[in-house]
Amino acid sequence: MSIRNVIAAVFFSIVAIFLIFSALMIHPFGPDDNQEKFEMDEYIIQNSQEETGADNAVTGVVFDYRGFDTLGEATVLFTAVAGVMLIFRRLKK
Amino acid sequence: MSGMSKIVKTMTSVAFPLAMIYGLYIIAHGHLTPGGGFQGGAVVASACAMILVSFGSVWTVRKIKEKNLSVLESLGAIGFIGLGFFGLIFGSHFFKNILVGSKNIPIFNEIGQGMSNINTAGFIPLMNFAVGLKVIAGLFAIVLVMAYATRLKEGK
Amino acid sequence: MRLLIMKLILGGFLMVFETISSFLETLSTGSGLWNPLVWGVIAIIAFFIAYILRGFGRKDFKSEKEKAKVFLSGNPELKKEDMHLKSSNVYWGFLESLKWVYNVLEKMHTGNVSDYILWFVVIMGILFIIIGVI
Amino acid sequence: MNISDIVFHSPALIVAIPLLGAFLTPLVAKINDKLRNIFAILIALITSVLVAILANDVFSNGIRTYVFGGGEPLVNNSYAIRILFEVDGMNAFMAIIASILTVVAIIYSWTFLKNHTGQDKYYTLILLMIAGMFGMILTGDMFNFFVFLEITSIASCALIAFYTNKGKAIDAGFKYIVISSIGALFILFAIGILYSQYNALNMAVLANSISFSFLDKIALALLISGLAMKAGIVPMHMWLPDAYGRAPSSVTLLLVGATQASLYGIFRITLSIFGKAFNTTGTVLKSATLTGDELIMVSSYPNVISIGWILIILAILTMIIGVLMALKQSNLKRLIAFAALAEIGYMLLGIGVRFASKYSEIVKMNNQEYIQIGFHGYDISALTGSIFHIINDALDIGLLFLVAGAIYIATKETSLNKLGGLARNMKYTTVFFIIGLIAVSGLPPMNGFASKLIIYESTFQLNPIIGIIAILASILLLAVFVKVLHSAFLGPKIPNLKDVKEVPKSMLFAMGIIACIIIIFGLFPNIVIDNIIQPAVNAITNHEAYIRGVFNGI
Amino acid sequence: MLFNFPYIAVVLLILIGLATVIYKRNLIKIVIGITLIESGVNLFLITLAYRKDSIAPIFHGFTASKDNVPFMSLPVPHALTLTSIVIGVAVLALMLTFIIHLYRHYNTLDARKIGREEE
Repeated sequence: MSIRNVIAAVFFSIVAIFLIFSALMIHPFGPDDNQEKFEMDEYIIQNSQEETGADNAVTGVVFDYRGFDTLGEATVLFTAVAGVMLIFRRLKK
Repeated sequence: MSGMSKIVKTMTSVAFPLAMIYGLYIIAHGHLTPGGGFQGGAVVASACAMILVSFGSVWTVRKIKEKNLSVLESLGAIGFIGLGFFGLIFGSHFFKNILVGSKNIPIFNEIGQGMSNINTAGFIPLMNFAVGLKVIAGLFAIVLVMAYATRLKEGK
Repeated sequence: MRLLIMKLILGGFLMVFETISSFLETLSTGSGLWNPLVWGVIAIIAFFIAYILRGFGRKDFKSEKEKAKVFLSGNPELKKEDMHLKSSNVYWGFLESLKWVYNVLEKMHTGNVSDYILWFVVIMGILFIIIGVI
Repeated sequence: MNISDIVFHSPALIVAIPLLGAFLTPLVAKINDKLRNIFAILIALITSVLVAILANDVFSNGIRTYVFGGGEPLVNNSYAIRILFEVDGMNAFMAIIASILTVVAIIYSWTFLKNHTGQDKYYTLILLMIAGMFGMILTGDMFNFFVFLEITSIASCALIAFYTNKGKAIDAGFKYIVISSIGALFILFAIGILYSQYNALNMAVLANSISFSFLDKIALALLISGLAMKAGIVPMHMWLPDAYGRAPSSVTLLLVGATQASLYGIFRITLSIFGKAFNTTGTVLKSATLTGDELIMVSSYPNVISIGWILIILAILTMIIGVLMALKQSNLKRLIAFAALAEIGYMLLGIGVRFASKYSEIVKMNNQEYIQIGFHGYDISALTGSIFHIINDALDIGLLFLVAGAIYIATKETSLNKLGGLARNMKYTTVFFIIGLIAVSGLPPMNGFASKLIIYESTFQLNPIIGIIAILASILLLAVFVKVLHSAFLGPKIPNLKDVKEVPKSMLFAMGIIACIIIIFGLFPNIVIDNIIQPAVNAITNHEAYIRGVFNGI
Repeated sequence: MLFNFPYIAVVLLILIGLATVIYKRNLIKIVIGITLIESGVNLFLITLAYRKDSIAPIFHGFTASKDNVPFMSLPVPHALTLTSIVIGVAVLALMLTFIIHLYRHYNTLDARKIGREEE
């Protein structure tokens, strides 16, 4: 049991206590709509079929409302492929 | 790694088209059913990975180079961002879904009536195809490069 | 009458001072000001003065004489390549006197990913206490 | 497509054009290598021109928002369903820094990476990293910020390990990806907490509806710690010397920009999203019957002064440890990396002084007790110095890293013990290094002095000891680089470095750009502060304006 | 209070991953810890989407008017989870690539023995 593990245990327990408290403070799992107000998601559920024409509201969000996030996501995959190919490249010409 | 036994290869070659068709179905119906470009692309890429495992990385690399895969992937990405620029040039904003509701373009323009047609939702099926192409090429390129780099050399 | 003259002189001084200060107000830092151009002018003047003082030196100084030779307390003079001071020997005394600090720092920098994440957890806990409780 | 359309679309194009260039690079590289390099430089120049247009418009006309997918920014003027880019003075200022670093890095890497393989992927990743930096800087959406943070970190960790034949480079890349992914995951956890409370992801909407519950404070702590680790603040700095020291110099130049984008995240989150607590001033009636808003304003704010002091302590640790470690190094790029760490401390010191200078006292006006919340006079000057030092640090440290790369190209040596007498063969490089030395150690008349002077004075007014420590760290920085100047450039010629050539023209050109900007900033700091820094300070300290940029009629 | 057990599961996943990263020296185990943290965060996001007795946010056929829209769970957290899953895949691929190269260079996966050589 070195000094490092003692410090790790102390601060890890502090972080654990705070995170569990915060988990207990989030609104209860599965709230009714009279309990919590979800304006943004309600708007999307109401209007996504008319505005995007997609029956799948998640696809409507992914490709229309938050399409730029999807572009970034595709870019992340592209970046990972380029990085893997850069690292596994041949060093001789 | 020079491939597995003949039984495995035969079963792979039987199961590969089914997995491929399933993934393409998920990509094509991304805006109607659960799924989309990423999920279907992952299915097809796992089918390609099955080919890779059973036939061996050396054989697969001889069949298809990873350079071509990266070109394919960049084509998919260009298609995806190109649709965004399409919305910027012909529409008003970047990523504007200008095909929805515009009756003058024959395909991909109806709203969701007619009980969930394949050609609804404007840009979304096209974006699904682009992303699907990109994910297939990207994931298969990653798996292929890793497998080829960690292959067992002769004499080891 | 004399008072009026004094007022005029004072006002003139104030005007001159205000114009100078308004020119100097290049970068006002809340409690002071800084003008690089004025600084440059002063630096050039200082160099010029140093050059003039250099002119007062003795003209009849011959550097070939014995007193211009290097004297290393009788030892022979080193070659030029050997006289270059290696970088790890610069500030040797400073590093030697602060050895205890550097031992702590070297102990801190274990090139180990887990320790990096441990420091992150430590800071996160401290910030939880500072922000969440206090 | 006339100029007004370009100005209107520029926030999207600044991110989209480097992405398009990155996607096109594998196809262009199939044709010709020289064409590929020209293509990358062209993309960087177009992006910089767009940044200049956007910055000019923002500095003159105020906040500009761009909605991806069209439509109004907000639905029913209460919630945002689409991704917004909201560009105010601070965003434009950071974008200017990023564009300068971009152009210089790509011009520099033309001959820096000659006869290396894998240059196609290198240029692709450089363009992706640039796009990620611009996205982090310009975005107005929390989740979008996270996505671009991940793009930047993945691209940069792949580029850090460019020299794959060296084991330590791979090790540095692995450490960087572990650090950045864990930091980004905790940032995403905080974003989820905020979403669970307010059902919003837009920064301005969050800033409008933030209510400082316990969960908000937890989210604030998570965001600050994650971004501080990405920004390399002591004691979470240990990835930084590895990453900066092992990467190619052109990549290190962009890593400085990525680090400062994370630092910008700290600025934006504390001063804009949680801005109600961090820069609200005013007087509140102190009585038992407080309305809800005033009650929040008085009672449930996080303790800004203690946060400011913890930031000040971290900044002092950063400065001192960075300088002391830099004094010991014998590897040139590691030494400059620790010096960059010390420079980061100065920026953090400014914002910490601003937080710590907040006070709340009880005043009696016409026989009623009021609680007065305000800042002491020197907070704005501290923030000005801190924000001015961001661009100065980017330029100075960038120039020094480019000089280190030039030395490596000329001599294939990284250890200072094997160097010496380079000034006889590499005259221009020596001149650039001396300019960088004067600038980074805060000597007049270069730009480092102007910003450090403001930081010294504001810090001295808060607490004289902190100001003295800052000045001492700056003096030690001068000692560090004088050591480098002595052991690398001065002295007699080393026998095995007899036939060292000056580096090629393009690298000298890239270094010359930064040197000219440093001298101009040093000679005319007032013009820079009045035209670039002051709008950024006014934008970052005014969270109501940031909210009003999206909401109309509030 | 009792209905918060999914969030407690999320926090426990994150803490287990963090403990794995802190206390383990094997690079593969560090990567496993990072993926555990990531699974916890994804579970958190997808937990936020659920509302009591709500269906998946997919329309079966066309809904003529806004009043007969079924009671659906929130679509935005689904989208965020999808994005974060793909990002996690990319990060994982890159980390495994680094580990393969490190094992080639040093013939070990112990974090204490990697990158210690003098150049």
